[in-house]
Amino acid sequence: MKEKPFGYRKSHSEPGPGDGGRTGSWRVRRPVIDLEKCIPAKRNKPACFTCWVFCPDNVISRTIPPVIDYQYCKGCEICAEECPAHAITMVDETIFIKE
Amino acid sequence: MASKTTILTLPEDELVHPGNRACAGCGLSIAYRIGLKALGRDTILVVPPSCLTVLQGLYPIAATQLPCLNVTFASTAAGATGVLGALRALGNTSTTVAAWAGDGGTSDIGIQALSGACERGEDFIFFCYDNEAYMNTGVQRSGTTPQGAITTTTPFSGKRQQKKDVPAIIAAHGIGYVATASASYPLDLFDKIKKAKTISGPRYIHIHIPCPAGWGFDPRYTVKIGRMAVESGLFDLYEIENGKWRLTGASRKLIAGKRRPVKDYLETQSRFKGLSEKRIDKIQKEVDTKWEGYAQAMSVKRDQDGPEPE
Amino acid sequence: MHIIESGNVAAAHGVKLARAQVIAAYPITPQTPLTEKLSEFVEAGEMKAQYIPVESEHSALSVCIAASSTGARAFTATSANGLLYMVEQLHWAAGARLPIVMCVVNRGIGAPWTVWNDHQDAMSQRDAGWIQIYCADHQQIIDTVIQAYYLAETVSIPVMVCYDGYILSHTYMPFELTDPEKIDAFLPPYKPAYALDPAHPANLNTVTLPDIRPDIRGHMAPGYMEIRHDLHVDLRRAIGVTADIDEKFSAAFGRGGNPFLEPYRCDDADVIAVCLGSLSYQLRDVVDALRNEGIAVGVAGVRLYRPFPDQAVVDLLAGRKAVIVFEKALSYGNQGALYGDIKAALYPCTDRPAAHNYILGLGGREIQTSQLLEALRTSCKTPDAIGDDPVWLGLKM
Amino acid sequence: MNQNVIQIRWHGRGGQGAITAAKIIANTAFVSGYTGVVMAPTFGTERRGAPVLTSLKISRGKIYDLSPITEPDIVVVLDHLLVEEANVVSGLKPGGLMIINTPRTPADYPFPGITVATADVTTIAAQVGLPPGIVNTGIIGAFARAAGLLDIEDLARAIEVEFTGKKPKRNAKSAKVTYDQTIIGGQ
Repeated sequence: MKEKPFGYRKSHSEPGPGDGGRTGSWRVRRPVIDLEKCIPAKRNKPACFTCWVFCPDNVISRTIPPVIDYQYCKGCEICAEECPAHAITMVDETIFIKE
Repeated sequence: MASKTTILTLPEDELVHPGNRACAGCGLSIAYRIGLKALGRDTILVVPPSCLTVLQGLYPIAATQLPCLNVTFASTAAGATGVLGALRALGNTSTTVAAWAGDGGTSDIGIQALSGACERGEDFIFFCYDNEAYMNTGVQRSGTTPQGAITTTTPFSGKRQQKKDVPAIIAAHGIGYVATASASYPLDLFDKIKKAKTISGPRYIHIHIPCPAGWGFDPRYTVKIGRMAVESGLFDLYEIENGKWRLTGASRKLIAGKRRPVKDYLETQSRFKGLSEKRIDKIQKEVDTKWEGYAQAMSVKRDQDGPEPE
Repeated sequence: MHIIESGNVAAAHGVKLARAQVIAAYPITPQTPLTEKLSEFVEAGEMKAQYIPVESEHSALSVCIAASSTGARAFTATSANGLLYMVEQLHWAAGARLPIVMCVVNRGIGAPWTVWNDHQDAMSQRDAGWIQIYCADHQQIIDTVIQAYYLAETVSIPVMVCYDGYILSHTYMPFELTDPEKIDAFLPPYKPAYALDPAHPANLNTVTLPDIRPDIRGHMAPGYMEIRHDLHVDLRRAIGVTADIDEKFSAAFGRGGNPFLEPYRCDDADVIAVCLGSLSYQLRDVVDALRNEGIAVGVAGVRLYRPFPDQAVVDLLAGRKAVIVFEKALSYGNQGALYGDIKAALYPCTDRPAAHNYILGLGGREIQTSQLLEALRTSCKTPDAIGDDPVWLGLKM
Repeated sequence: MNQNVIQIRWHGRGGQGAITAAKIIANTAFVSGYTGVVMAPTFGTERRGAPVLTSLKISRGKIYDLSPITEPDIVVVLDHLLVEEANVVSGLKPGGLMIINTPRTPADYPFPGITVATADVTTIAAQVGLPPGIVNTGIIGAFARAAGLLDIEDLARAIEVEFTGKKPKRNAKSAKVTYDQTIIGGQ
């Protein structure tokens, strides 16, 4: 067998999502955006995006309307708390179990 | 100063991957995500053990899209020095070198290396993310734990000593830029980092980081509580540029405006539940005295310089 | 060209010839003249390197670790308590597989304070995962520093070049200063497999789990234990690499030829004295004197101590009547570490020699040649009466 | 132990330049065919004015024993006050040589079985225009004359090289004049 190069295996990590797994499963309640109230959605132009700025986990897109990545959203609720239009409500995950 | 960044001008490029191991509602995650946007992709990070080590991921997956050297607890600033030394030796003068340490890693075990690097004038940005205790190891008191805070090593009546003033210690090295910031004011943080990037030599940015698990509050209030720390005048946003100190942003507005009672802030967190009314009064008085000093300094300055543009 | 200079200056010339790019050091006696000389080379423009006057030894090695991780050839030097202050970083540098070279100017460890020579400092770090090479004179110091970079960068393991404080570090002796062009032809530039690079981001030395785990492409990545196993396997393989590099060096410069143990009058010896560092040269005079008395004795200085060249030890020592191990360090509460290593290497041999251990020269206690003569003569004449407990040589009260 | 090694012990004071003198002799010895040269200053801290030792061993072959000199063949004393202060005669081999910077003569140093050579290096150095107290170059002249191992012209040239920028000519002259004025006593 050919010998391996010296030190070819080191603890060098490569960037990628989901090191902590699908962290969406940590959630108890799910943030749901009411597009009637959401400022960029309502105005149909770039505005507000407070939820995007404050999301610790980078799971809300800066799009119109903003989209939440439920695969990774941990359900911290900061977006709901900070939304100036009160457009985000937290909905019990049990409701979505069937999905 | 360059025009202020708004949410709409904040870069969209995300350098932190979702699905990392940070707690839900982590204040560090907000500051880190915004911080990396400001630093940009031509950056090498140096990180000692802390919650950030966990956030950045376990081998072989990294949550951060920047090259990062994990180093031992006491060696952060020396690690940044070594990266810089090598970059200079290899002819690279453009890459930003940023160290990002916790409060223990900065104010306690890391301060010797940091002081040495500041004295030598190393060309890096050192971030201290201050969540006011050793959170990663389970909330033990650190040099920057504020007085009265219950931690697992100040379990009953809270820390007796005051919070170590690390930015003042670093500023005493006479470096070009020292600033404080808060996870709750991401645009202010972003602009300070941008400014720091235009300056050479050691730059130090101390970021106040609310921690739901360590401080005892619901994760949804992370941003609110960080804001209250500023609005009550407990944690102040300022920068010291070439020795000139000035309050910035929300803290600057407090000179003319009204500060929230510290009690509002302290009551939101279970770590302060051991505080008697008397101790809260004492803390309030200390904050009042500090701000009287600020007001005096500002009025003297105004007399000398005329009003400063906001 | 020969020059007469101190051992520290010989080391500094080695570092200069090896074209180290980042140097970080903190002053400690008796290492200081080495780093002073390097700072002089750098400031005078004779050496193109970054000299970083750090605030502690811990930071000195931290700087080297980071510089090496960023792709630069790094150097530091220390002694005694300075080395111990680095201990965390020593293990880190080995685990991170960084080809740093460090001179350890051997000195006793406090308490009580001593600034004089023994080997307790480096010996206490024999399990850190570094390669350790000991030198017996100035020529070996300068030549070893240069070869150490070749070795370190070939096997991705840091190398300690150890030499006796004061006895070598501050003593002036002639040594050959090889032309830089010839060294450049011998030692290729440092080209790491990976260096920190924004264009190719990687996160180095993150928390690594007890178990193996898939990477982002779904391929299994090693756990902590595999990575550490590699370090051990590569250290064992480094024995062969050390010999290869010595052969290349000998061919190019005509010096070397004994990369593991340096024997003197051992061919027909019944008894062989073994030790580390310059003491082996002092023992040559003792061996000559005993040979004149008709005693068949030789001496071998151990050059490569970690990884331990056990096959070379067996080849040299098995079948002799006795091996006498002189040590300037010990594993307190047990015996000399080198003594234990040699006995362990010889254990499988049916014709293993009797063994005897002398502890001497701690904290710079003068080692008189007459003392060595007497001790070695006694051990040669009555090898069977030799006990296993270390005998302290030169205790005065 | 090795009979072919000439062992020279230097007694001076911290700051007096005994190490430099020994170094010049070491270099000259090496180029004169002594391939074994070992020069070891006192191990430890050296404070200005305090008595210090330097060992110099020279040999036609490689020197393996780096231990301090206990039985010198030659003792060189840069300050005559050290003769009593530092027990300079300690271990000096029978028939050995002691070279002293002193205004006195060998007869004043009646060490049994020892050849004593003297030179008033301090005065000579002042006469050739060196600042007060520079005796380490002059003593080299006394060494050359008394020991007879090395050529004074080679040593003078080595002094000029070592003292480049620091009165090289006068230092070399100090050695040469001292060479001429050294008095060698009987045993």
